[in-house]
Amino acid sequence: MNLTRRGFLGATGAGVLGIAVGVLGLTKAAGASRRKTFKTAETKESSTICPYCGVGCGLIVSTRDGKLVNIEGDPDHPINEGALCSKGMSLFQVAQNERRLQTVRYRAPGSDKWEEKSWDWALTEIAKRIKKTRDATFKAKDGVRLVNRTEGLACLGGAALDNEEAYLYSKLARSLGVTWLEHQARI
Amino acid sequence: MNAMLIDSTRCVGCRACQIACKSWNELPSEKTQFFAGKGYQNPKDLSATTWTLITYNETKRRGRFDWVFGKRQCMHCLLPACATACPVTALKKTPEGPVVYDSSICLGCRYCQLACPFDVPRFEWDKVFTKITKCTMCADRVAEGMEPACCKACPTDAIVFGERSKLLAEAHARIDANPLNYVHHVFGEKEMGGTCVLHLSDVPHQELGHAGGLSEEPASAYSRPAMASIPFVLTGLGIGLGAVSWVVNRRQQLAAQQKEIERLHEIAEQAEGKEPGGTNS
Amino acid sequence: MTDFFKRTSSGLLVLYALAAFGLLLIVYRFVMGLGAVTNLSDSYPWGLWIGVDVLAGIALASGGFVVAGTVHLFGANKYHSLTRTAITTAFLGYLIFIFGLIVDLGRPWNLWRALFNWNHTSPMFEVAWCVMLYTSVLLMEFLPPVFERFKLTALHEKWKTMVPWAIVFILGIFTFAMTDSLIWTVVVVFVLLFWELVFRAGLSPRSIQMPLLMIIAGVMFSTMHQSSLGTLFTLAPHKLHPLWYSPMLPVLFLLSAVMVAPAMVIFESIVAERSLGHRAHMNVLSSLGRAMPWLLGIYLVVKVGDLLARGAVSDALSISWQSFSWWGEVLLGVVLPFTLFLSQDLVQKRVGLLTAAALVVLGLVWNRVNVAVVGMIDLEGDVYFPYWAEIFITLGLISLGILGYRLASLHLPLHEEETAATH
Amino acid sequence: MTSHWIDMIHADVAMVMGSNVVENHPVAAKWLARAKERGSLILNVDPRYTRTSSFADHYCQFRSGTDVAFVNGMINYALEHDYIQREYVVNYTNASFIINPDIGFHDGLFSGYDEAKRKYDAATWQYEMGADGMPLRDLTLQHPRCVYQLMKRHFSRYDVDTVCSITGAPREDYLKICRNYTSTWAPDRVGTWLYAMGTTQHTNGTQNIRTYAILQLLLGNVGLAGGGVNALRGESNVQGSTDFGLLFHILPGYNPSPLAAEQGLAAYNAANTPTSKDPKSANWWGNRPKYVVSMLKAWYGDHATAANDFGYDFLPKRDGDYSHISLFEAMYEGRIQGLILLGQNPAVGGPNSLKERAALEKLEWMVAVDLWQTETSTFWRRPGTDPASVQTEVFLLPACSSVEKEGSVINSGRWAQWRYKALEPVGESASDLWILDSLFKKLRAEYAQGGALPEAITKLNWDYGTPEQPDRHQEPDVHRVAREINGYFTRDTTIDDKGTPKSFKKGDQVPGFPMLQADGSTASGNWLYCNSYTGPEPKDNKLARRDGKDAANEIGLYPNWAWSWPMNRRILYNRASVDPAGRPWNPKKWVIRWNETEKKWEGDVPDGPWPPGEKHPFIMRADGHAALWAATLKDGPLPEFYEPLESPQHNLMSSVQVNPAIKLWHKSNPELNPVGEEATYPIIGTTYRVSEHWQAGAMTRNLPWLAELVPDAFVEMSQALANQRGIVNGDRVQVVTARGAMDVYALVTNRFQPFRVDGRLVHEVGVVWHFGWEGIVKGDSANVLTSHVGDANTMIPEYKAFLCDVRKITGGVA
Repeated sequence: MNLTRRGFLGATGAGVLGIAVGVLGLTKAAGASRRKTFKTAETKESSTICPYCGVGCGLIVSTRDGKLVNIEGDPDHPINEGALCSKGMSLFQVAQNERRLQTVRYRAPGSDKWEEKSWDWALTEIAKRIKKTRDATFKAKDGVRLVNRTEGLACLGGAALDNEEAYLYSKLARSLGVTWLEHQARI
Repeated sequence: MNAMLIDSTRCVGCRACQIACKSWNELPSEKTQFFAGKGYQNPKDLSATTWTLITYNETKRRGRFDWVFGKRQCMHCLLPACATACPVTALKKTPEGPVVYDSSICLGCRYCQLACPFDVPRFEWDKVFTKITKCTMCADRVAEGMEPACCKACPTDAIVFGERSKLLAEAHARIDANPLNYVHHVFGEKEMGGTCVLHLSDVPHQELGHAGGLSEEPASAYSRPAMASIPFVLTGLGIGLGAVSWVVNRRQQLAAQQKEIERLHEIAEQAEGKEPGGTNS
Repeated sequence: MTDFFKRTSSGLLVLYALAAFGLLLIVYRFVMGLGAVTNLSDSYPWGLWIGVDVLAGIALASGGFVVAGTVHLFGANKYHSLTRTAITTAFLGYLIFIFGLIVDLGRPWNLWRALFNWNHTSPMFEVAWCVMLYTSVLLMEFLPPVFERFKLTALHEKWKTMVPWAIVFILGIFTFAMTDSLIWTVVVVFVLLFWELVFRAGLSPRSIQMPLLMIIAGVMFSTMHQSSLGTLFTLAPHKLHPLWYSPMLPVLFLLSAVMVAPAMVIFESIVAERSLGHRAHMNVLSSLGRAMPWLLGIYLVVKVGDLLARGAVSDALSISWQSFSWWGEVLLGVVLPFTLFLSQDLVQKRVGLLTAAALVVLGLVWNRVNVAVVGMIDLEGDVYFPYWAEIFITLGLISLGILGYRLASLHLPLHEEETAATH
Repeated sequence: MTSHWIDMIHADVAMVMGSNVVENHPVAAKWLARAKERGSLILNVDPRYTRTSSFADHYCQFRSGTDVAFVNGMINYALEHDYIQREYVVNYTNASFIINPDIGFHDGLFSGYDEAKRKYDAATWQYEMGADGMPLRDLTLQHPRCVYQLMKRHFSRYDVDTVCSITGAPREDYLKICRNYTSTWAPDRVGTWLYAMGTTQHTNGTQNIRTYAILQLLLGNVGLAGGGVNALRGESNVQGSTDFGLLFHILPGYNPSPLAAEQGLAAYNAANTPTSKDPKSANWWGNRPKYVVSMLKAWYGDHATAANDFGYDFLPKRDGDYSHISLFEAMYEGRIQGLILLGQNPAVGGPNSLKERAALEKLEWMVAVDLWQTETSTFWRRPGTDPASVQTEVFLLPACSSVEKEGSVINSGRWAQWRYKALEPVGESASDLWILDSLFKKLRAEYAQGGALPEAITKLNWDYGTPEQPDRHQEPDVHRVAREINGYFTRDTTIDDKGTPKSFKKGDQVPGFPMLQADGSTASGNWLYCNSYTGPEPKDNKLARRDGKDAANEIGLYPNWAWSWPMNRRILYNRASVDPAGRPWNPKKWVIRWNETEKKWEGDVPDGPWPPGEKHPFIMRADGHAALWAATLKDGPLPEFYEPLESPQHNLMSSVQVNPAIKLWHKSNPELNPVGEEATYPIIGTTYRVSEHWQAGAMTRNLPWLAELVPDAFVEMSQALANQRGIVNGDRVQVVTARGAMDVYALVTNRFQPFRVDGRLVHEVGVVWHFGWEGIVKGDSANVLTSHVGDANTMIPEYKAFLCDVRKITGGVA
C-alpha cells in the first residue's frame, strides 16, 4: 500500500521538537501557506510519550502562550506514525481537566472530609510520620544477622512514574530500609 | 477530489477515531449508560457532539461467528442530498472533497436532516443559537495539507485519505487481491451518485449500519422532475389562466352586452307599447 | 360543537387562554431551545408543527386561491360572496404559518438569507419563496376590505393601478430565482404583461374590481407552493414510508389542497355563522358540496393509481401502524365524504354538509401528518410522539388564527351583505 | 518483550494468547495488521471472542486457567510431528543436556516434593555434571535422561483429545491453531508469541509463560526478527519501574535484593553470581558484582568504600516474601503502619479488594500521590463505611501529568524515550520527582537529628540541584538523575578494553556497562541503562534521539530513535538469529550477520561482540543455552497442568488439583480469604479490561470522552447462560463469589460460548475491573470477586479464573 499517512504527509525525520514551531510535526511543506486562524498554527510543539499502555506511542502537544491547544499523534514516531488509541487520543483531557487534583489535601483521623494544606506543611508532617514509623519498627538485627529493615512502612506504585522518578523512589525507599516495596508489575 | 477509504476488515473497533474527532473538533462528551447500541457502541447515534461512530456487529461470515465494526460519518457525497436540500446553500460541496456547513446563513430548517439518505446531519436541539453539525472531513486540516483527524488516529490504516480516483482503484485492488475476504461492493462508489467516503467490508454493508437500498442517482434526481417543471408550470398557468379568464370575461361581457341589448330592446319595445316577452324572468 | 361559540363566551376564553399559553411556550422555546419544548430529535427533525402547522395549515388555506380563482378567473359568480372570507382565512393562515415557521426554524434570524443565498435545486428554496411572495399577494388580495372599512378610496385606487406591476415584478423575480434563467423570466413576464394589456384593453368594470393578474399570480403561487410542499418529500425516499412516498407527491399535494378548499369553506362558513351571526347562503354551500365528489374522486383515483403504479399495494395490505394510518386517511377522509357528498339529501342540510366537509378537512390533516410524521416513523428505532408543549404551541397558533379571523370578521366588511351595503 | 512492537510485522504467524492486544494495545495492531497484509496469519486463543479475535485469522476458545494444558498440547503436537528447528534446538537450547539420574515424575509431581512444606527440593532436577565440571550432553538427543527425551515423555500425555477435554477447545479449532503455529519450525519461518496478564495472572502464571518459551525455542523462534516471547506491558513505564527495582525482590537492574542470609557483600556476591566452567559461556551475570558495587557507589557516593562493602549494610535484608498479597495480609494483621502510594490504586486493582480496602483501615497514615482522587485515597468514605470509624490519616498530594514534566519512560519493547514538558503543572500539582526530592530533603533534615540507622539516609548521595528547603518553583534537575542512572567515573581510571587501554576522567560518563567496575571506580544507578546518557550535555541523552533512519537490515529497528537496553540492542537473544557460523536463519529478515571481511557484526547490536560460535548465544544463562528445562522454578522444571484454585473441574491430568507449590492463603490466613466451591458458585469468572479504560480507571474514568464510551461496569455472558438465568442484555445482575458481590450490567453476547469440559457444559463469564466509586463514571471493581492466591513463583494474583454465580437483580430499580 503506497497510501500510508507517512507517504501522504511527506514528513519524515522532522527536526528537534520541544521548541519546534509548526503544525503537528509538519514542520516543512505546509508552513508557508499556514493561516493564522488554523487551530495549531504558530503553536509550540512538544513531543511526549503516551502515559497509558506500554506501546510507547509518540504524541505532539501543541501549546500557545502556555495554554494547551491540541494533542495528537506524532507522525514521525516510528511505532505509531501518528496513530493512537482512544486513550492516547484523550490525553488532552488529562492535561486539561477540572477534576485534576490542584492542592494538597489532608484527611484527619475520623474525619469525613478533606482539608486543604500547604506543601510545606504536608511534606514536614509526612517526614515526621515516616520517621516515627521507621524508628518504631526498624529492625537492625534479626538474631545475629544484620537486617536493617523497616517493617512498618510500605511503598507502592511506580508504573506511572518516569524512569528517573522510579529510580529515586527505589533509592529513597531502600535507604529507609523498606522491604514492603511493590508496584503494579506484581499484580 | 479528496476522499476517505474505510476498510472495515482492518477496523479493530478501538474508537481512536471517535475521540480524535471529538478532540480536534472540540466536541463535548455525551452522557451515556451501559451501551446504547449493539456490543460496545456508545453513544447511541451520531449527534451534534458525535460526528463519527463505530458500530459493533455480531454476525456470521462463511458459517463462522464474526464480530465486525463499522464506521458511520458523513459520506461527503459528490452531489450531496443535504446541499441539494439546503434552501440557502449553508451546506456546500467543496472542490477539495469535504461537504462543509456555514452556520451564518443556515435557517435551521433541518431539511438537510430529512434529505440525507445516510442520516448524517445533526441539530443542536438544546441550544438557542443552534447549528447543524456533522463531520467536516476536517476541511480545515485538509486545507492545510493534513489528513482528517480520525484518519490520522487510526492505528490499523483502516481509514486512508487521498485522491478519490486513487482510493477507488485501491479499493478495487483490495477486493481483487482478496476476493474471498470482501463483499464485492465498494459502498460509496455509486451510492447516491457516488460519495467521497468509500467503505469496504467483508459482510454486507448494511450489517455495519450503512443505509441500504440506495439509488445510484444523486438525491437531486428525486426532486429534479418537480423542480424542472417549474418554468413550464408557471408559463403554462400564466397563459392558461389568462386565456381562461379572458374567455370567461369575454363571454360574460358578451352575455352582459346581450343582456344590455335585450334590456334596451325591452325599453324600446316598452316605449313602443308592446308587452315584454314571457320567457325572461 | 356547532354552537360552541354561541352558547357561552367561555369558548372564547378558552381560545384566549390557549393562545396566551402557546405564546408563553413560544417565548420559552426561544429561551431554552427547541429541545426544551419538543420531542423532535435527529431521527425526527420534523414533527407535529411541520405536519399540522405547515403542511396542513397551508393546504387548508387553499380556499383563498381556489375560491378567488373560481370566482374571478372562471367567473363562477355565485360564489362571489365567499371570496373575501376565503382570502382572509388564507391570509391569516399564512401569517400564522409564518409565525409557526419562525418558531420551528432553528435560526429564524437568518430567514432573510433566503433572499440572497439562492439554491435553485432546493424544494425548500421554492417553498420559502412561495411563502414570501404568496403572502405578499395575499396581502394585496386582503387589502380591499381594509380600504373599504377605513374609507381609503384614494389608496384603493392607487392599489388597483399598482398591483399588476407589482405582480409582474414579483413573478419575474420568482421565475428567475427558481430557474436561474433569464429566458424563462422574460417568457413569464411577457405572458403576464400580455394579459395585463389585453385585460386593460377590454374587460368589464366588474371584473377589474380585483386585478386579474393578482388572482392569476395567486393561483400560480399557490399551485407552486402547494405542490412544492409535496416536492419537499421527494428527497426522502429512504425515510418516507412507501405508502406515501411518490414522485407524484407534488401533484397529490396540489390535488388534495384543491380538494380541501371547498370543504374548508363549507366548514368555516357553517361554524362561523353560528358564532358570528352571519348566515351563509345554503344554496351556495350546497353547490360547493355538489362539486366535492368530483374533486375527491379525482384525488382518490390519482392517489390509488399512483399506489398501484408504484407497486406499493402490498404495503397498504400489510398490517402495521402505517397501513392503519393510511387506510384511516383514505377511508375516513376521502371515501366516506365522497359517498356522503353524493347524497342529495345530505348536501341540502347544514349538519350533513358540515359533517362531510369536516371529514375531508380531517382527512387532509391526517394525510399531512402521515407524510410528515407517521410515514417517517421507524418502528425499530425511537418512535416520535409530540411533546405536550409542542401540542399546546400548535393549539395556541390555531387559536391565534381563529381569534384573528374573528377580529377580521367583526371589524372588516368580509361578507356579502356587508359588501353589498357599502356599495 | 524480547523484541519490540514494530518487529511484529515480520512474524509469519502471530499467536495472541493471554493477551487482548487489539483492545489493550491498539497501536500494536498497526504492526500486526501490516503483517497480515503481507500474508501473515494471526491466531488468537481466548476464553471469549474479543476485538483481537475479530482481527485474527483463526480463533480458538478455551477455558480460563487451562493455558498449560493448551500449550503443552501444542508442544506435544510439535514433538510428535517433529516440527522442530533441530539445529537451533540442539545448539542453542538445553535439549541435549542430561539430567540427574534421580529425576522423576509421578501423578503430577516431580521428584523432590515435600507435601508438608508445599515445596520442591530441586536437587534432582539439575544437570548431570561431567568430570570437567561441565554439564553432560547428548547432541543426538537420544539419551533417555536428556532434556529432549524427558520432554517427549512428559508432553506425550497432552494428546489432542485430553487437551480438548480439559480446555473445552473445539477439536478442529485446536488443531488449526497447532498446525498453523508449528509451521514456523522452518528456519526461515518465524512466529511471535504475544501475551500479557491473561497469562501471568494465574497460579500457573510462570509455567504458562514457560510453555510459550519452550514452544518458541523448539520452533527456533527466539532471537529472530518477527519472533520472541513478548510480554505486552500494560503501563507506560511498568518496564521502567521494574528495571529500577520497585519490587521487593530486585534492586535496579535485576540484581536480587539482599537476603538476611547474605551477610556482607562477599556473601551476596557468592550467592548471586553464577559461574561456569564452559569457556564458550559468556555467563553475563558473572559481572553482577560490578553492577551492584556501581549502584552502591551511585547511592552512597564517597561514603561507599571497599572498607564498608560500599554501603551494602545500609540496604535492607529481607526474609521471605514481601509481595503485594503478603503486603496486604500483613497490613490487615496490623503489621504495617504507614503506606506511601505513588500512582497506585489497590482499592480497585488489588485482588480480593474488599479485604485490601479493609486492610487500609489498619494503617496509621497513608500518603497518596496522584493526579486524581482515587478509590484508595478515599477508602475511608467508600460506600458502606462510616468515616468516623476510620482512624487513618490520609495525605493526598497532587501530582502533575506526564506533559507537565520532563523525563523518560521505557516501553514494552525496551525503547526508553524522553518526554518534554509542554505545560506548567496545573494548580499546585508537582512532579513526582519534585515530591520525592522534597520529601527526601525533609527526611534528611529529620534524621540529621538522629533516629534509627540515620546514616542510611544522611549518607545517601542525593543532590539534584535543589535547595535544602524545598521550593515549589525549583524542579530537581532530571538530567542529573538520568546521568547518575547511566553512571560516571568516580575517579580517573584507565580500563583495559580488549587490549586497548581507555582512560577516563573523574566525572566522565561511563560509555557502557562493559566498562563498569567492582572496585568503586564507577558509579551507575542502573547498569542496564549504562550507555543511555554518555556525556555531560542534554545532547548526549540518547533517550531523546529522534532519528527515524533504519539500520542496514531495514527491519524497523530504528537504532537512532531513543535508546534501548541493553546497549541499544533492539532484539534480545539476537545471537540465536544466526546459525553457529553466523549466517542468519532467515536471510530475508536478518537481525545480525557476521561480516567475514571486516570481522564484525552487522545489523542490530549483537548479544556480545564475539565472533560466531565463540560463545553460546543465550549469554544471560550460565550454561549459555536457552532453558527448555528450568531447574530454578518453584513448581517444576517442565510445565505441568493444574487447575486454578477455584475450578469446577477436577484435574484430568493427575490427582494434584492445584499447583503444588502455591501458598494457600485460605489455609494460613483464613480471615476474609474464603474459597468457593462449585456447588454454590458453578460459573467460571474472569476479569479483564476494555480498550477505552485503563487499569484502575482513574486515568480514564475522569475523562469525559472515555467515560462516554464505556460508562458502566458490566459482565459478559453467553446467550445460553443468560437464557438459563432469565437475563436479557442490559439487565442489572449481581456477580457473586465467596469473597464479594458486585452489581453490574449484563452484556449478553455470542462472543461468549459455554465450554464442553470433560463431557459436560461449563459456563464462563467475564467482568471488567476498571470501576470504583470515584470519577465521572462509577461502579465497583471486579476485584471484589477475586482472591488472595498467587503464582507459585511470582505471587501474581490469580485474577483470571475463579468461581462465581450470576443472579438477576429483581425487585429494586437498577
